[in-house]
Amino acid sequence: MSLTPSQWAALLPLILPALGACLIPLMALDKDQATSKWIRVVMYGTALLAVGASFWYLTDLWNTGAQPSFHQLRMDRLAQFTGIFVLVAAALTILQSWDHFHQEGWVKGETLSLLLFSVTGMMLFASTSHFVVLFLGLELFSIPLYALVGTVRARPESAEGGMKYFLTGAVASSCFLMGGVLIYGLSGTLDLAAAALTLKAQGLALDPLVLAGAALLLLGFLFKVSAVPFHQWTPDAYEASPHPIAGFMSVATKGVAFIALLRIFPGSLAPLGTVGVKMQAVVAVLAVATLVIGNLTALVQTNVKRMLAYSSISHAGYLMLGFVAGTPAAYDGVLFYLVIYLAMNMGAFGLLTAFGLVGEKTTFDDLRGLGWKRPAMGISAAIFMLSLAGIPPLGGFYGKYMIFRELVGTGHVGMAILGVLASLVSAYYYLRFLVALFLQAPGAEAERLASDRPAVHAPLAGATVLVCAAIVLAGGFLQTFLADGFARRALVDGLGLIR
Amino acid sequence: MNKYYWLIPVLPLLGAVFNGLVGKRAGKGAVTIVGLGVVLGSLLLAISAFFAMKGMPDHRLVLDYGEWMATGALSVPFGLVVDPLSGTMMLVVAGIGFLIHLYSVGYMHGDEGYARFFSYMNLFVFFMLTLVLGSSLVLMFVGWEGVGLCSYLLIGYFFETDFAPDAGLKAFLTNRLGDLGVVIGMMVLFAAFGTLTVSDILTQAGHLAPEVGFGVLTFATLMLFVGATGKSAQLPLYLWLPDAMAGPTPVSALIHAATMVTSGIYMICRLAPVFTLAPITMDVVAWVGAATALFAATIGLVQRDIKKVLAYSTVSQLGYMFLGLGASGFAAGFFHVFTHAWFKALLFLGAGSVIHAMHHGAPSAHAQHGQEDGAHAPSDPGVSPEQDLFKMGGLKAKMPITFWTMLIATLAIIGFPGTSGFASKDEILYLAYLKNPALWAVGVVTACFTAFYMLRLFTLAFLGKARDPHAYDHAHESPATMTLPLALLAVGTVLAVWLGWPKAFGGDFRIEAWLAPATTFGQLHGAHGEHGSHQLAWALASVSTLLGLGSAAFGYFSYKDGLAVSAARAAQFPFLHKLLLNKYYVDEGVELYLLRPIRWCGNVLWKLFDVIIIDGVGVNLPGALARVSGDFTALLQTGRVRNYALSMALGAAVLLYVFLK
Amino acid sequence: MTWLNSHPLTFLVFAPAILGFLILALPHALGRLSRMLGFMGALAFFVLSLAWLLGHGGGADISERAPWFTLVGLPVDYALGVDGLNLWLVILTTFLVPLTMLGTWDSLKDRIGTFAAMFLLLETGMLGALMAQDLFFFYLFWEAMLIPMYFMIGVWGGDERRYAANKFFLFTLSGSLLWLVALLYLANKAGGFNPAIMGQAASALPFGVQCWLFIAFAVAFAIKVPLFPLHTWLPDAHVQAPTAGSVILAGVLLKLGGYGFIRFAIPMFPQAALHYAQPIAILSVIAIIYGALVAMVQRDIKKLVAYSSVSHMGFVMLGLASFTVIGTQGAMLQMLNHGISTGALFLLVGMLYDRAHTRMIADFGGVAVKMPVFTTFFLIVTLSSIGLPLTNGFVGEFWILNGTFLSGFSWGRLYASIATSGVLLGAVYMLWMFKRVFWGPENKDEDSGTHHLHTDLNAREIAVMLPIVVLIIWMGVHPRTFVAVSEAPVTALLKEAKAPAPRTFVLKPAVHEAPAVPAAQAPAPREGHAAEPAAHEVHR
Amino acid sequence: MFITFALITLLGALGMLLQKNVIVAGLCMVAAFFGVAGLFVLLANPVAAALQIIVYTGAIMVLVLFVIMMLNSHEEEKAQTPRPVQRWLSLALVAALAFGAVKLVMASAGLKALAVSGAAVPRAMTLQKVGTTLFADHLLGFEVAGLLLLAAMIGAVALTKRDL
Amino acid sequence: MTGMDAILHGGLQGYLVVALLLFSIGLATVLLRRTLLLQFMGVELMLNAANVALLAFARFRGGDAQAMVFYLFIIAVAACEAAVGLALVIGLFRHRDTTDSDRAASLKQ
Repeated sequence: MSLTPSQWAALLPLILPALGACLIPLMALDKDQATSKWIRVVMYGTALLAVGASFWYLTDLWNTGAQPSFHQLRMDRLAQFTGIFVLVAAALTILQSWDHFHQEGWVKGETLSLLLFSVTGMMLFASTSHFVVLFLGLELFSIPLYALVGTVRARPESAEGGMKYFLTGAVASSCFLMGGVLIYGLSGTLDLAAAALTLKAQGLALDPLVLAGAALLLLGFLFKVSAVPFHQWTPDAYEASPHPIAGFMSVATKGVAFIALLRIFPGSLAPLGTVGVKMQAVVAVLAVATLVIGNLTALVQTNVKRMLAYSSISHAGYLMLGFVAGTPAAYDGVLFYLVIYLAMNMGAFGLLTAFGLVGEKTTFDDLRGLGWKRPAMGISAAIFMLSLAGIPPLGGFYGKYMIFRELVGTGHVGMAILGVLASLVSAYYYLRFLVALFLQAPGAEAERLASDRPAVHAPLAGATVLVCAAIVLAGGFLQTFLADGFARRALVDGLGLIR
Repeated sequence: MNKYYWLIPVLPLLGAVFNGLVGKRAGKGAVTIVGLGVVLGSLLLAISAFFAMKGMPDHRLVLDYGEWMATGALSVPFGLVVDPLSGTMMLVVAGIGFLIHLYSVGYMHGDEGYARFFSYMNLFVFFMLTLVLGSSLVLMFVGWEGVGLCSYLLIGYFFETDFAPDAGLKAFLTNRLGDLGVVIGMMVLFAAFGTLTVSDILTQAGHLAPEVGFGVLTFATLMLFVGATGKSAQLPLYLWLPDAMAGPTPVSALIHAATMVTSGIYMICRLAPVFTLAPITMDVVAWVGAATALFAATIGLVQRDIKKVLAYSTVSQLGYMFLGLGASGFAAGFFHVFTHAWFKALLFLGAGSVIHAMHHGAPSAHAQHGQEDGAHAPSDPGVSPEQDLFKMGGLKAKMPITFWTMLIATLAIIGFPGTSGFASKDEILYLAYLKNPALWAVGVVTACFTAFYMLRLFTLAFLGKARDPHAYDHAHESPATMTLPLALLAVGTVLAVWLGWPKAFGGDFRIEAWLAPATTFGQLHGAHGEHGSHQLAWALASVSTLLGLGSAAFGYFSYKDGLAVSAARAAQFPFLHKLLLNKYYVDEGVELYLLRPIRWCGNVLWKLFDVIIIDGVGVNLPGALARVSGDFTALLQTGRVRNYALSMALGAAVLLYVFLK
Repeated sequence: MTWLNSHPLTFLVFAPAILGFLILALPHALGRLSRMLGFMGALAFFVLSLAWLLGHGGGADISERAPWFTLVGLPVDYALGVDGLNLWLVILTTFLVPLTMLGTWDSLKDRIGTFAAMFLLLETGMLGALMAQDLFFFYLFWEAMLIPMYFMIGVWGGDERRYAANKFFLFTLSGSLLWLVALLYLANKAGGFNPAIMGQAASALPFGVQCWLFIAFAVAFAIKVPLFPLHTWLPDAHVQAPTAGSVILAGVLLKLGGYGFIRFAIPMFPQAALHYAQPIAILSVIAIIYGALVAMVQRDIKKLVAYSSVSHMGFVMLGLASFTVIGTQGAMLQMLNHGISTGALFLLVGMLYDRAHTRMIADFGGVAVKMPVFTTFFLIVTLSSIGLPLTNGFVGEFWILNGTFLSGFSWGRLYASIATSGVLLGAVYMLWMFKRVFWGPENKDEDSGTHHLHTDLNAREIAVMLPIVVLIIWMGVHPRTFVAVSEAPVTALLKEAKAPAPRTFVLKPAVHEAPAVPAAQAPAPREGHAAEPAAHEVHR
Repeated sequence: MFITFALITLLGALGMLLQKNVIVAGLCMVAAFFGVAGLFVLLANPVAAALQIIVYTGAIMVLVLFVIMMLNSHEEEKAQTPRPVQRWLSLALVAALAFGAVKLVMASAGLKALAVSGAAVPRAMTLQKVGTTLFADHLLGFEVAGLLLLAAMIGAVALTKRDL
Repeated sequence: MTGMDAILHGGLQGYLVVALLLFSIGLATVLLRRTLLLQFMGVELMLNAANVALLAFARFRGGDAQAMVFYLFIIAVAACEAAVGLALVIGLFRHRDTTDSDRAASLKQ
């Protein structure tokens, strides 16, 4: 069978990481991979190469403006955006995991392979409106993540976290599947965009089964973005997983799910007008719950990873507010926010690796005084935390600004006020991070332990942190480029959403 | 010459700056030269300005030096005005000021803070001259507050003691309380006249009808009078003045007797046409003055501290002046200011000379005044030994110059016929009688008390025999720098009468005509003194003088043989004696019923309102609530995956409900 | 050079930050060099600001405006400007930064380089906020300022620094976040962040909406001022902050609140501002008296000064609420005064603390014996703080009180009279503290603060205080230097806002022999008469 | 016939839900899967029925039962604490869901129309048709499914490999 | 056929009811049982319910082969889930010696 160049073009960005994912386990067959450095170098090199090649190819596509497709896969601008987004996250994760697994004292090639599978699945998930592919993509990125979360064999919590993630995830994807099936049943097609048109043509837009189907679909997305009340796996899974993986999950899963939600609900299902309205209503309610519960619970965490998990929940709330506003500009804001969020969260999790925190030693107390020992990391941490809190002139502020602006513009002033109050609360726990880093001296016990341990050596993680900090800063000063040149074009060319 | 007149106030300022900045390093000689020199220069310039003013057709010399604070409709220039009123006052300030500076050279010679002292004194002269010469109320207020500041600094001059800082603080704050009145008064006047320049206000005031009832001007003038009560130590703001005696004696003479404390009277004279428009205020002024005069005089009857006696006497005499003003006798009131300046300064300097003499043993003035808090006085802890009248006696022999000058001053203050004190006091009493005989009666009683306590003071200090032989043995006449001013002041006391011998006794009371351009500002309000007759004046004067002399005699005989007679009398009226001795317990009352509640209030506001209500309920409570609710929401995260699934199922139910609704 | 000639403001705003980042990049070991670099830089910025802003005729408007970016349909301008309203505040800022650096040269032992860097970053924030002529731009700086200040308090502060820093940060943030919502709302209506356009858009809104928007603006600014009852972050922040932080906090940051009112809140919502003038005035009067009463009972000198700030800034707000030229000009001047005087007080307290390691009033007594020069400076600054005539404090307070008394509002006279008591209370707490600390017998206690005082001010500290003293006198003797430029904009602004005309008293001329009606109660004719209906209109 | 298979399916499922013994519950599950296979036959889809039995019953359920045996967890462990809220809330929710489901089905007009129109065109699913569709239209899905299986395999290996 | 008839006599509605009930039972298993393996089977049941619905729709759509292909993929997904899920259960059992999900609750709050 032969493929046309255009089809190759659509497939290649997925094939490259998939190929890497297939190759790496072969290298991992060697038993001594933990000790022989060159194997590790080759494995990580392969993974980076796969990611890098895909990234390079996607940017090339982006620059040429081509939007090829292969069967149900549509490698349009939005998909390219997603691909770039995910690949950057993956590259950062790979770099961080080199150091992290070294600190933890074990290396498994399989983790890289699973990561790449997941990357492939994510790109697929956000690049189609066909339900079959959508579902397969969802599973292709979820199943490796279940395994990744549970992969830290040394820690009892790891398998527990993986199990929780798996079970809730499986329930959610079953619901998602049921929803898709219902819509298929009434429309007769598995392509959601076509289904919406058919249903509208047949006057079935308000059929209860269709609405139920849409609701179940939405549930699938909301689970992945960890919106309340589908959020409870998040802190457990993050705490259980290795730091880079937690970062990757927090960023990529959420980002991809939001983009897919964008593609499906305001995109494909747009002809079913009611569905969109109801989606906004539900999302509005749940966004409130998400903001409140996410922020309040984050307030009382002592473990940094759990704090970051709840913070990621609350950020899902802000992003959902973009959907509540539901204007093209708001979606633009969502995409922009995601870009910054990628940098902020990958950076924040990368910090844990860069500071050499391993295992369960990820409480605020373990961070004390580290900001002064590692000034570059400290400054980056300040950038991330303040940006997460939405303090100008950092990137995080602009994301919130765009979303809140649309929210206010569409008359949701109350929601906007809630949103800003939520960021006020969030500022407290983000500051706590900085308090620990800069304003508190390490305890005597910690000092003693630190002197026993070898010095932390995490150059790659440190580098990723700096890159992330640079992106966050760039988000604050090149906001137009990111929002208009990147996010907006993805929306315009990919979804045709902006006029 | 005109273009140098700005130096009249500024020269002392320069002196103050010099003495303050480099005085200590420059040495005492330089300080003395500069400190005295600037005041002398100022005095000479003032004399020149005075005659320049006399040469002007309307007796007004207006000097303008540009805008100070102007914005919007408000414009306050740096302007000086020399007219008969300010000119006279200027001369008094510069003249007596110079004498007292001269006196201080001797008095303060041993003090470490010599330069600092002269710096403050120069600064005081600067501010006092600004007060006197300022063309607008605001500039007057500059001096007004500035002399308060200097008073504060000089009272607290012996800052390393316990008592002096307290007294300084009390003086400043009481003055500030009065100053609030001035500020409010100025605001009202500005709102009423649209200007704060005195001449403009007076011009406008000339076209107005007197207020019947309580009007704007009544309010404004009352507020200004509040300021005057503060500065001139009238009821109820007199409290600071007796305490102010904690400062060095020259300070008491210059600031707390001759000049600063009379600025309240000066201000009312300045604004006489406005005050005249407010009859209610005039009544208040008169009655407050009378009450103060009597009240302070009663306290003066029993004090042991020589300076305290003089302080209460000052308060009392200031009351007289206000009584005169209230009776529309602006010229009379001001004349008393003038005469009082001479004889009270003289009394204080004489007292200072006595104290100087009584002091023994300690070589430096520093240590000498360190004892002024009276910690060592065995018989009365409130009075330091060298100021204790009960320990003096018989000093006549030891210090003749002081004795004689003091005698002149005492005669003047008790209103011995023919003295300047008699002239000014009689005029006031006469006008008071015309206003209301009751006021006259109060004045006469006060005069009797005055005569009594002055003779008591004089007798105890100079006559009889020494009650503290040790101190007596060491007593000596003061140096020439101190006695010379005494002599000059005595001359002034005697000659002052020339300016205002009452018409009833064949004089011309020329000061009235002399001041008329300033006090009436060309209008004809308040042309008093024509209602009565010379017979009435004679009768009144005879009564008061006879009573006064009788009291004086009573005072002399009571104390000429020591303390026994008075002690017996005190035992006869223990309650009254104690009440007077403790100054009617006013200080204690203020502390108990005013200051403590305010501090309590501050504490309550702070601890209850700030810390508990705003910070606790308003700020920390939401934070705590957020944390508590965070603890609660964290409980939802049970760790059991079934619960997670349940919450998802609930979410699903919500989703389905909303979609299917 | 050509770039500099056309972009002086850009340079002034961002050069400190660039220098700050450079210093931040220097190794830790070069702390002393960093500090010197920071100081020299700040000094240079001060000189440049003087040269550029006062250079050509003193107070001609300078501005830079260019479209910056457009996000979600709202254009944001890169707009910096210096005009009569902010000229002197800008110079105050550039002046205080090097001065404070010099004044606290040795107070900190740790991480001095980083501190200098934070200081410079803060300077950028402050200058940017002062100069920004676009509300979005303003907001950016407004918030960005928090960050360096947070670290200054949190890292170099006292024992409770973490609480204080967090409180400062969150308190301020809470107001500005709500303000952001209002800002966005209005920007949506106006289609941009240009204050003029936003003002126009606001005037088209229903009055109720205008009021809400004004409240949002006012609360954000009032927290910064801080206006009672939003002031409680201030004492904590001041007490815990290092000296330099306190100086800048009092000297500049608080000013931004008042400046925000006069630059944005009042011109943009004149009707609402007039409507809420009375509540603001009430709070101001309460702040004046309350701050003073609470200051009176403080045991910590720094806390006392902090509460005195509340009281002094109450005067500023009262002047603004009076809606008269005199009052507003007084407020403008009082902001500068407060910056100088209270900044100086904090510097002095810092100098004392550096020597004695305590700030408790009770630990002192008789300091004047040990440190006469210091005492002199402290006294002068104290006198300025209590508003003695011929010092700066008097002019500002006098104008504010007069302006309020003259105010076209019916409450003006009463509030002005009540507020006058603040002048007394100010003297009470300051001089009482002065007496207890500096006067009286020397405190001989081994543990006392006085016992630890060994040296008087050195040349560096005197060099810091001298310019302050000169300014105190200069501002008191020739205030026109500092407020002449703002007179025209303030007058125009009040005219634009349709402020009620001043209420004056009318006196009975002598020719009319009618029974006198107390003029205080008589309806005021002249301009005052026209003002009455206007006031009613506002109070509908 | 439909009722029979439907009942087998549902009762089997219910049995799994209610049975204390885990192995018995697993066997109930097998019964339910058989019932589903029967339903598939009724739906004229023998291919699916066969796959259902081969893959689900033959592979997945055997795997599950194998794991049950391996982990020796025949009986459900005793609950540490009773969780009435969880239990009753779940029951209520599930009951509401089931009830709602029936109502939903009854209420759906589209479904009714489809039932009518669809009954008219009975057509068996043939393997050929499936194959054609699979490789013509769903080539992408096919590839992805392959990747997915590989990923799951690697994941399972990563999770259970002993020496790490 | 209308209403209950359709459900009882093998109409489309009947299949859907069975599917949805199966789905509910599956969910109930996850919610009510504590044994991880049973919960896992509940998930499988939910997937199966979707299968039933899918193929029922396919039948009434005239034997839509698309659905059949999808069914194949779902089975594959189910198999994958089984592999990873069971591996996780085994991994958990190794550490905790339990398959009770309530006892594996050390990550919380």
